[in-house]
Amino acid sequence: MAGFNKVVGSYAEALDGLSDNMTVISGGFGLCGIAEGLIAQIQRMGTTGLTVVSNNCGVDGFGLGLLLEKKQIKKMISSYVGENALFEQQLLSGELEVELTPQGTLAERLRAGGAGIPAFFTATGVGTPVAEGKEVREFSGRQYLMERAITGDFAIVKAWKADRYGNCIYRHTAQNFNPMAATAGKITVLEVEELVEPGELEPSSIHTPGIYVNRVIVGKFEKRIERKVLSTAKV
Amino acid sequence: MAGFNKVVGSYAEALDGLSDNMTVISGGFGLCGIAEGLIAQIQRMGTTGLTVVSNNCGVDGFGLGLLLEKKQIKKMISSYVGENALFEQQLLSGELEVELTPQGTLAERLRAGGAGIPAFFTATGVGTPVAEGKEVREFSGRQYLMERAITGDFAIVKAWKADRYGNCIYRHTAQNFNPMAATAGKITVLEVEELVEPGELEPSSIHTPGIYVNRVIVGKFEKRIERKVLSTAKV
Amino acid sequence: MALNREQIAKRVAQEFYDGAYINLGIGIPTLAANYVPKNMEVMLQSENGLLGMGPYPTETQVDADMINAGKETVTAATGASIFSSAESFAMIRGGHVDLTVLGAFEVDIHGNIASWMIPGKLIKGMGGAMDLVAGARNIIVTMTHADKHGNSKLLSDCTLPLTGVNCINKIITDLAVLEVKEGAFHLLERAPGVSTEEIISKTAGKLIVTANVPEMQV
Amino acid sequence: MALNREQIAKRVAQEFYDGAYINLGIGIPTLAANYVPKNMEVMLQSENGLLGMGPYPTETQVDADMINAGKETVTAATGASIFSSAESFAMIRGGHVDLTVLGAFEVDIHGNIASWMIPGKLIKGMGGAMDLVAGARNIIVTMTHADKHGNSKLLSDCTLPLTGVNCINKIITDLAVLEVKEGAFHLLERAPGVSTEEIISKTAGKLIVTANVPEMQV
Repeated sequence: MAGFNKVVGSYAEALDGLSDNMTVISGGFGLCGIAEGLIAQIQRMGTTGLTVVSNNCGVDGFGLGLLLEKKQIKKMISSYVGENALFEQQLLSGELEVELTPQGTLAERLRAGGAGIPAFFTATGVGTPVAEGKEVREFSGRQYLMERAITGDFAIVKAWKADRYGNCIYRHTAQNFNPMAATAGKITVLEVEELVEPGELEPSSIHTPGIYVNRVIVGKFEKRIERKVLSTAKV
Repeated sequence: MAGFNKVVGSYAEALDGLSDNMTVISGGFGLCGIAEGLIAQIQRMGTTGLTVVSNNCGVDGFGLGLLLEKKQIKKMISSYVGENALFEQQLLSGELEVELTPQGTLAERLRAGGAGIPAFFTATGVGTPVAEGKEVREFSGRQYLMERAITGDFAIVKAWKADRYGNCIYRHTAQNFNPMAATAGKITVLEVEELVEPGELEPSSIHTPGIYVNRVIVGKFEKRIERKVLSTAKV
Repeated sequence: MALNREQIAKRVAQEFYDGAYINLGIGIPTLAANYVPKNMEVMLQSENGLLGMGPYPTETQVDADMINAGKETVTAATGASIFSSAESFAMIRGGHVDLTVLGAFEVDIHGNIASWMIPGKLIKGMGGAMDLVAGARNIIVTMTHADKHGNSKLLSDCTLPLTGVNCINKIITDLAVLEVKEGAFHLLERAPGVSTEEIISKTAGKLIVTANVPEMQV
Repeated sequence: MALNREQIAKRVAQEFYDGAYINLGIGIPTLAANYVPKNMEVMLQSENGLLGMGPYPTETQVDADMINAGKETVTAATGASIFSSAESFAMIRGGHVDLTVLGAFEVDIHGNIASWMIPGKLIKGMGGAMDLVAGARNIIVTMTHADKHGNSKLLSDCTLPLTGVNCINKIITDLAVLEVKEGAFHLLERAPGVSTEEIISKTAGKLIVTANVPEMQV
């Protein structure tokens, strides 16, 4: 009955098979809902030439910024990368390539990747630099771009609670890109706050069914806050 | 503060504006998770020439079968219509038109309709009668069909619990097509078992956010079972 | 002798493996769920939105809101998840289901399958079959080797409208287990007591037979 | 006199209506949330996956897992729902958000908007702005009428790379409220004490001015 016990005991096991020049999809929005321990493990492994698909690229010294420090990232596919001085530096020096994708298009490209849809049409980006090189097509009198699906060799996903089947739920807005990332990795690794017994999660409330998940590791999270704003700061 | 109180007091109000030749999207799989009272109201209204988008067309005398009885349906867009003698009769006599769509393609066409995606590609149906008249296109060496989104003038959706904002959850496998139907109707009407106070539903467990919902009515449900099979029937 | 339904189902279950996500079609495929070997855990996907289908319910467990893709009352196993039809077919289309077993009218040497429509008869619809054959990683067809008139259902080219093209990997019939590859059926096993000659005579499409074809263990 | 930030935000809030689902960009648009009229209920959508954004948290309410699209800590209002980024943009792209208010570098008479990229400066990315302008039913831009050098930001044709084409309906600046239609800006209101002449002089694109343009009520 070991087939569905996806829990691994070490970060090394969790990312076993990750090698240079692979594509890694990372859940998270800014520093919210990121697989902190898995990112740190990639840094320890020193894997280079990575294409990283993530809405953002962390900040200097935290999150995916850690991988920039060691120049492990060759290319980022993101919607917003403005929080990181090291990013800017590597981009300007030509060490780093970036493919900017509108946030909703990025989310949908990942969903499509997981759902076996190779391409779809969206009005987002028509008439903008994002449209360059893409097929434009009219439906019902409006123009749309054809956008392609994204899949990755690995997906690193941060969840709140998971069972050994890999069924999981996300906490509050730490959900963000994680459910799509989970579906789009050839190997999907879940780093979770808490492991629960099968049956504890209500079947209809599970965000990501275990079928998408290959490995589960219980992590420890710092959960750094990017912009702490209090109700007293503004009326 | 009336803007978000979507609860209506009568079925007449719930379907106000529905008229002949409109397109109605219905949630449900077989007789499971169907908006029984809203279907009955359409029968009472006698609206004709309807295009109905639903995975199935009910059974004789129940569910969408009620609308067949009064010859209110001009066209069905479905994946499986084999449970209904009246359906067969009207189809053979030419009174009823049917567009058969693979089940997964139907679900995705509705999701696309709600999500502002006019068309997408899928491998489902390549080389089959479903491909007739559709664009075939190769991505990474495999052929795919281009399928178009579906939207409707009305969507009739069956939920378990909802609040006055229209936030709702579905019960067990009565979820099925309901979440996609809810997103794809110009006017989406929710028929629910139970109205709860805002805040009672856990925000991260809500299946359909209220933004998709225009009207909510509390219904009474017979919940007829199509095939009751017991554990004692087979080992 | 030709296998009966239970024996075919038993042979189908031998294709299961620990940790597999499996979608079983109506009929013999569903029956195979009864023969999952002990000490093996598989998870059954039902395309109406249930991953982790359990046994049929007892009278007190019956719930109109808990059905399978065959519209039969079912239960959810421990560790089940329940979701929308769009999510269910995202799973299927995206290649996340390890194995699909389904019935067919005809299969041919190109791996094509016809299973949903007989011209002249009423068209009931394809349901989820086209999505399943287009999406699952591994697809097994189970059916009788010949129809009731003795006509082979393993053809050079399907004659009925197709459900999917170039998608069937393996066929388990009442007479044999066959692999489909490189434009031919390859005989892997024969039913106990069934001769290679009988299988050859009942297979219309090109059939590759090596010496000493083993008998199925059922 | 030209409006200050708070006054612009107040004028923006006059576009809100009871029962509206609204996405507010960073800066002045977000500030407008403070001026929702009493007896009116609106629901704020934050594109990272929150519908029903509440006020900023108190020190004890702060939660790293509860942020808005500006990555600021927030709370969830009663009746909120939380979902994935794909669901959030399905909502936006599908036209379910009633109103989007966002800032811009330039807007032109064709309703085009440039708001994300200044060539020669570092490109930070468009985030969700392109999806928002392509998807929302009604889009209002709020910005200063001219840049700090006095150059008009309301042009015949945007000079910067675009965020979206033919999508802006209304512009609320520190000097005026304008509608964009039929290839021109139409002056609807002017800031208290600001002359029509000043607005004309600071609007580079074609501007239609009717007699007796009313003053804003802020």
